[in-house]
Amino acid sequence: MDFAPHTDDDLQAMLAAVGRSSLDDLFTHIPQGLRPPGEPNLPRGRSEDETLSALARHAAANHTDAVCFAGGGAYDHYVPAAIAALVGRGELLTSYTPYQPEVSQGMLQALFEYQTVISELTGLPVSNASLYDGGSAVAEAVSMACAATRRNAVVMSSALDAPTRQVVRTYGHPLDRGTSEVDYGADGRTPVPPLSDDVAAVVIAQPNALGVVEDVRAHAEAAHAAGAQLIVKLEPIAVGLLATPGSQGADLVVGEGQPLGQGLAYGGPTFGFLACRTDQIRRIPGRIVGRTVDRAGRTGYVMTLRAREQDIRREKATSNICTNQTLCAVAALIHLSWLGPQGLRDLARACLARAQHAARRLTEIDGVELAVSGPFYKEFPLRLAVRDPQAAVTALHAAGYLVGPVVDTGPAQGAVMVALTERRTADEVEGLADALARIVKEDS
Amino acid sequence: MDFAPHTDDDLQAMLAAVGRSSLDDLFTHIPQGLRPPGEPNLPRGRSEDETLSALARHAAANHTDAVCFAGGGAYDHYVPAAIAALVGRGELLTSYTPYQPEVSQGMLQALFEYQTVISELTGLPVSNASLYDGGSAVAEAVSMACAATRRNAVVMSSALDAPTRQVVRTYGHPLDRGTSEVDYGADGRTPVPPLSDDVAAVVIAQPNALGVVEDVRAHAEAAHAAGAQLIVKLEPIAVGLLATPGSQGADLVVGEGQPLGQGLAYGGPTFGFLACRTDQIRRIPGRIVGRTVDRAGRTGYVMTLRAREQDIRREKATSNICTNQTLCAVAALIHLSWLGPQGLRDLARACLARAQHAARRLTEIDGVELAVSGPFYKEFPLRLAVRDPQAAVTALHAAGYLVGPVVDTGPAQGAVMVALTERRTADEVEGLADALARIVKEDS
Amino acid sequence: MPVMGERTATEPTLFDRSRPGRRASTLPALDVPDVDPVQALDGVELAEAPPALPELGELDLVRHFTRLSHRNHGIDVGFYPLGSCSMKYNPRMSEAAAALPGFRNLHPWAPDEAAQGTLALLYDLQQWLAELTGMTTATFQPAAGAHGELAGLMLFRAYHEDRGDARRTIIIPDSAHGTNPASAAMCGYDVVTVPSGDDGLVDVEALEALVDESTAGLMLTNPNTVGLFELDIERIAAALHRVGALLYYDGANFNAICGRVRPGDMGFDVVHLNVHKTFATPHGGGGPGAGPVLVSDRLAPYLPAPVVVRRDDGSYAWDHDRPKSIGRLHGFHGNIGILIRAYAFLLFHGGDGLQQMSGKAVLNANYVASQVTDVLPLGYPQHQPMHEFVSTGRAIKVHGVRVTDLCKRLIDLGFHPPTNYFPLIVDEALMVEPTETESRETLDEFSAALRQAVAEAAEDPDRLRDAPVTTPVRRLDEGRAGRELVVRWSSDQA
Amino acid sequence: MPVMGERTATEPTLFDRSRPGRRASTLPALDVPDVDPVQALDGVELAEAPPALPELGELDLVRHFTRLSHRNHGIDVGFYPLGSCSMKYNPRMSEAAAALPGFRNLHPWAPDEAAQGTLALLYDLQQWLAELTGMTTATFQPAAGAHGELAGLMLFRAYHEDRGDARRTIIIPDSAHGTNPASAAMCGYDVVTVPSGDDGLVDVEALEALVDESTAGLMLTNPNTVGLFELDIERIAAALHRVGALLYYDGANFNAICGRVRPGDMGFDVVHLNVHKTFATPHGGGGPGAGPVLVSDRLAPYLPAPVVVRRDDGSYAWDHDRPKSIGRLHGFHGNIGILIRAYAFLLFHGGDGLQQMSGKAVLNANYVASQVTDVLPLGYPQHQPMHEFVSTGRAIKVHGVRVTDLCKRLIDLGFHPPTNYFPLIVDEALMVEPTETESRETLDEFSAALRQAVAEAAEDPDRLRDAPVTTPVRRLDEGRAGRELVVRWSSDQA
Ligand SMILES: Cc1ncc(COP(=O)(O)O)c(C=O)c1O
Ligand SMILES: Cc1ncc(COP(=O)(O)O)c(C=O)c1O
Repeated sequence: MDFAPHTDDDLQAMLAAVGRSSLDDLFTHIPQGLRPPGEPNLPRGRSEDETLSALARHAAANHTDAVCFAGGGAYDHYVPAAIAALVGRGELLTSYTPYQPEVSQGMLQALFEYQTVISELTGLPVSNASLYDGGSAVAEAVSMACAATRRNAVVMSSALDAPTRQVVRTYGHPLDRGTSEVDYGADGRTPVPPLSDDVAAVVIAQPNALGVVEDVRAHAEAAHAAGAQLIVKLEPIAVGLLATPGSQGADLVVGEGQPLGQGLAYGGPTFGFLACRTDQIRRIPGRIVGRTVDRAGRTGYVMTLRAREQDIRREKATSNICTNQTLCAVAALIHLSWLGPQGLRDLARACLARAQHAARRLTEIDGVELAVSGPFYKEFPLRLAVRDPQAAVTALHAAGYLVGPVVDTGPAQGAVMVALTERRTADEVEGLADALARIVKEDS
Repeated sequence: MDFAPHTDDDLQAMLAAVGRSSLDDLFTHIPQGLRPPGEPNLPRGRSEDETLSALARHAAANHTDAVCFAGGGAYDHYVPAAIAALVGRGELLTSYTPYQPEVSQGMLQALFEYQTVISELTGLPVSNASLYDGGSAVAEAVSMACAATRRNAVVMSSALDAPTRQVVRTYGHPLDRGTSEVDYGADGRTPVPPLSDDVAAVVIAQPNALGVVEDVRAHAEAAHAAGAQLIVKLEPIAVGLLATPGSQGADLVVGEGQPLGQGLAYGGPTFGFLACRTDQIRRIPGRIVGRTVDRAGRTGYVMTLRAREQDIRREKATSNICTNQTLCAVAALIHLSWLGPQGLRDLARACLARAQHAARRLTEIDGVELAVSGPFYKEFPLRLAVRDPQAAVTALHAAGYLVGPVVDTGPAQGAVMVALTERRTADEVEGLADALARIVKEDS
Repeated sequence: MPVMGERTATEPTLFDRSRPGRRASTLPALDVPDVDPVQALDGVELAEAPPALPELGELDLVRHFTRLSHRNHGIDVGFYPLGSCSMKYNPRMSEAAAALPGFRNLHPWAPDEAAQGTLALLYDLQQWLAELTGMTTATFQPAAGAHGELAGLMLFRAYHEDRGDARRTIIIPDSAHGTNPASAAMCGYDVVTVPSGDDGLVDVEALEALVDESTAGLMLTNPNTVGLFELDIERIAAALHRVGALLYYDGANFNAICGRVRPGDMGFDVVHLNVHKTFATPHGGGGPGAGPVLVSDRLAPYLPAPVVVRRDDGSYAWDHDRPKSIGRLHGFHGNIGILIRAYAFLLFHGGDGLQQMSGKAVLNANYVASQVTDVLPLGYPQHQPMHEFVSTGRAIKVHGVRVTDLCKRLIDLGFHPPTNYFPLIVDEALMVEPTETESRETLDEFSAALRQAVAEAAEDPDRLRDAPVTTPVRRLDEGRAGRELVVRWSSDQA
Repeated sequence: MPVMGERTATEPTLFDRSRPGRRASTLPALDVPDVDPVQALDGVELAEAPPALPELGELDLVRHFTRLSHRNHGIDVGFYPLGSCSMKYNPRMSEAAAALPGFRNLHPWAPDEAAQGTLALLYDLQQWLAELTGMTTATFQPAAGAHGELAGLMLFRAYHEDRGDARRTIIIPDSAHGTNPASAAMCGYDVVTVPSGDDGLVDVEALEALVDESTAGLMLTNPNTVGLFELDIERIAAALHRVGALLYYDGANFNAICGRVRPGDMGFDVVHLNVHKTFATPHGGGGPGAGPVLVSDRLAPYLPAPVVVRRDDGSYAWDHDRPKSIGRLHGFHGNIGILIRAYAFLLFHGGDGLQQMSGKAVLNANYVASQVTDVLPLGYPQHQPMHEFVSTGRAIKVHGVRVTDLCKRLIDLGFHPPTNYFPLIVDEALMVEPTETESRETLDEFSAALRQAVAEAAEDPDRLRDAPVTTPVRRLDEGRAGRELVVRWSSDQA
């Protein structure tokens, strides 16, 4: 099967126009040894109906019924129905990078609006038009800080989520970037680390991977005192309550966009956001949209500062990013506009109330206690009196409750993360408590 | 909760502009006795998230896993994914009757195209822009025939599906319409009935409710000889193979649109189609779209012959229909355009091959035989050697196979209909055969 | 209109784009023996060629309908103040609800055990609608308001017949919607028209004079089609009930009172609701909607069969055992998918939300009226409008333009025109229904546009006569459409 | 553009439309005790006010994005022959597949047992992509082509480092896409550029002279960015492999050869595929796409961890035990939803369908070339183009217009322009990639428009300079955008 509209007549006429007698004939100039005979060894083509039935069987083989208390950067926030309807509109869905701004004003304006809401969330004036994800966004921010400071070392909090720490290391390795970690303390907060003069950036998360709210201001001051920049990986719902990292002195605020209208989707596609101060704008990776006027003086939008990008600057570009995650960014824009300021605040407050309630309720269980003492708003680590925390997670999943991830390092190592979004009810917490009590008891 | 965008400021300002102090104040001129205090006794409003969760629980309480061999006017044909994406586009979805043609050319042109494909399927030149469903379409056609012949009796084949026969009776009763039935024969075909001179119309189905192909030409000739009209309720996929009823002499061809891209959806929304000869156009119920030109000579489309309709003609209108099933009609247009002529033929042929195979395979079972002998293409009645066929249907459903309905009248009464669309595989037929064999055996 | 280009200013039909042999569809390969139709359908007249459907690839199909959509106005595009139609926001939530596979994949003849989710939903919906209307039982078969009217009048007839009481006439106000008399006629009744008084309400004395033992009933919209609440409704009801006649409530305007005033309390015996109006299900370019009919106990026995019931064991079922039923009005169960959307809407709003809804709908209408009625006076200024108001454009006639022209000018100003020339009792009627989902800014902009168009009627009437000029086509020759009657494409057309 | 109206010719921003206190969102009511943030988050610096997000009702939100969409071109609206991007039909089937709840509702950290459906799909996809590319193992983390390039070059580095072999340079043709050198730089390599010969292919002798023991590898697109197949690819591969260097295949142009020629057979060691190009997943205004990387066995140990594996018991799992892995490139698993669409696309096509796809893609490009290259000569006419061709608009410069102007004129003629000014080695480059999903009629209409625009360049160059005039905005002042740098809305802006 294929989606080509060619009739037999079309094929004959078009082949005649190009002086060929068959489709295969268009490939005969390629060395014969590179043209294996026959078809590739894939299943034979099938109808749309059969294709979708096969996909439906795969989808059904996933188990998504467990009540989701899992966190670790992806949260079961509600995604309003309007998002899919709007980003599914063909004019948006099937467009590409707006190289021709006159026929791309829709996407360009949406991205300008997106940059504005990211600027609001981060407390910094400049946002790009999206990055791949939160992990690579941190890595790109590290590069920016290195370029800005002309230094090549980075200090990461060990309370930055493990995958992101790995991404930073992976990106840094070929560039001989010195990458070290500072351990978080018993309260789950990252102490202000001593900084040598080769350190370009300190990276912390807000709230961090233990759910704990960091003291961004203290880190910013210390970093700046050492001539380094502070990069904050922000969980964006948190600023419904917390001060924006930008207002607290962070130089670069990045984050994983998953909580903003992306759904769980096994973690992708989502997007990464990145914001900086105006003096860093020429170092920003990827697309930026700017406002301007047309020949008739009407407001319009274009991609701007293109001389940073790979297609113009090649090996001197600020990043290699080309295709980004625009449609995800537009979904986030819709989500944030749907929420509005008060909705975002209410959402964050709902997480706070539910998380506090759940923490109280779950730690009533014998053998269950909070693994850190610092302040949290939607996610917290539980220390379980069990031999193998991963086995407890599996047992909870079998009982219908998804929790995790398990903390990989530091004082709370082995603790199990529990996250509460606005969707998790008191009844569901009771159910989790019952299951947890049973599992901990059976293990001890 | 509500979807009103009013802020408190808006409310104050607007109430002030209309000289009221509260929303309630806008209702105080209504007699107090008609204004019960408090709220209506409905569940309290809830969030979109909670609303959709509740709906998802309802949806999950339906059992839709059984393999669908059911027929009776609704068939499990595949609905291509492009349909939902296109009819879901807001400009189409959220428009209404195109009273302002200049801003409704999209829907008007689509309906003009719809009328054309219906004309092609039925073999008659004039189609309206949709009716509620197949049942009411037959009733409307009967009214047209009565008006045309100035007679007031109708003869229906008992091989017209039971619900449609009931709808015709319901519509006819207040108008003292004589309504009688002619029994189909052992072959499942409707014999040409004797017609008295008060008969306005004969109604048959093609293929009929037993799945059997009728001799439309013979019925048309007989009806015309008696001064009556022939109404054919057409299952539209059938004309992938069969001659169109219009080409065989039918005066009015109507049908249930479900097989044309509507999905099962518990039977609604779907639509009814209706086509007639040009000389009947002024008696047609509902909207008709016609082509014309604008002031600049450009082609455009408008609703036409409006003087038939209720908003102009009131009690003299050809029907009371106002809101119809336009979006369903557009879905059918997309489906038929997706199929194309060859696709429609292939689809009908796939039904034929699968139905013939299934009939052969199932009648190999002891105690299972065809209940009629006439030709069929996708649906056929099976006589089961069981005490209670309805109980057998229930048992089959429990075994994972949906069949039916059970024939309500005539020689095949008590037989169970089995339908095969292009989706039913040989394996599924084997599964049905096994279950059926077991159930028949256990019952005897 | 597409984002660019001269070439795309018109959109050819599917048939113009069709090329022999092209095709979008794919079908599963046969895993059973192929069959020769000539043999298998021996004696049957087969088609020589399949119907001449359009032949296009899937991309060109998608483009065609995308481009057609660009030539169409909808609520999602802008304000749509079509009076009597409640063109409010159609929640995407409701679309998502109806698209759930458990609803989409249910066969209409699936046994009740397999349909418990839908049946429970319909049962709840029946209870809620009964509560809102002051009725007790529902039929969900009617696919639209007019279908509900027909059902309701059949119930009148069945009720009277059951009492051996043959009645011939239905009384309908002169302001009524065309479906009312048309439904009465389809139900074999003679229509008697009752005039409206000078204040736009039913002339109660005239009505009382018309009512007698031959009266089967009265059909009434309340608020009525000039947007006014029939303040004498209790007296009207009494007049009819006194002679054994019944009252039918046309629910097209239920948005004005939903959650606040109940037709049953007013004395109505049968009610239809237009869920595509009040409960915000999409109008789909003309449909599908749904027109469930609610009745009081004494009419319940006659409802179309089957009706949804709750069994003692808590399960839900279709009850077919309805000996006095008027029979069926639909080949399946009605527009269930639309009712699912209505259910979602009601669950979301709750009783409190519905009161907000109707309150704000009435506020929005009165607000627009307060901004424009100095230049477009109300047809009946004596009473406060409810969720819509009817102005008369009579005054602009002196400039040689009519309300049609005003409406076409509104299009150029970016607004879908209100309903016009209905109801018939107001000269040059303009019927504005903003609905509750519009913002004050939109109402202000619309009011300003309306005022501008009225001003231009005096200053520059040609501008109105020429309008619209910003649309894909300009005014269309409706006369020619009716004379030449091209109602399908054919290859010999230019 | 909207269907009507002067008023709607521009669309205000969300912020212009915002009104304090308005809101679309609803949240579940709290069923736990409310908490005072100041107490619960004692010592934490809280925001005084939440971020100044836009405040709109849901209807106005829906309208805003609907209207924005009316100001945007996409494949669904019309032809989009953007060279190097494979702007083909995005099947709605694939969208439906990715939207299935079983895929949508899976948490990224769900245990492997809960993700068997997705893992099995990824495993199959790995096998199919390996078969198509002649490789063996995949990573799905790269979110786009450039991300894949970075991953691939990191694999080069890991491979060489593992052998104690420090290499410094990556060779890249002068015709290469900008991401290639940018990725090399991000991977710490020095970029060495190899020139193209007069025929548009890599100058093999120049290449052989550049290759030495410091060469880590070569990045190559084949067909290359002028649309020509690198006929000497085997000799090129031999030259690199001879010195222990590796070959990277940039899969942006895989649509030309998919199912017919395999990078692995040509000698490539690492391959990325742009599934948003070849496998028709939507480009989404710039993304998301996916750039899975396939490698031969000898590079497999270095792949980002985890990789998907099939266990002996038939179950599927993420294998984290990859001691030589370069580490992670993505915070989760990559753009899984895009890969699901690609899977649907491949299952639908099958091996046979993919051959049709690439054959017709090449036919379409050559057909358009046959219609226009007399007026827009090929940059390199010596070889037959594959799925795209690059013409030069050099000739129109004598009329004082450039390819930019030609492109803007094409917009007025109803077509999205081709890629232009890339690749850099062709003067006034115009890079046309029609893809296989376009019909002959569309190609003919486009060819005619291109010829018309070329003719007008001589006859009426101002028409080109003024273009476009049929769009929501005319040419935009890019200089001003760069100088004034307004990159977010603020209330003090006009
Ligand atoms: C007052 C009134 N009554 C009845 C109807 C008929 O309803 P429907 O169009 O749903 O059949 C309408 C529809 O516009 C109406 O406005
Ligand atoms: C030849 C070539 N290589 C690489 C890329 C980069 O791919 P992506 O945009 O998916 O990152 C592109 C994208 O346009 C391309 O055309």
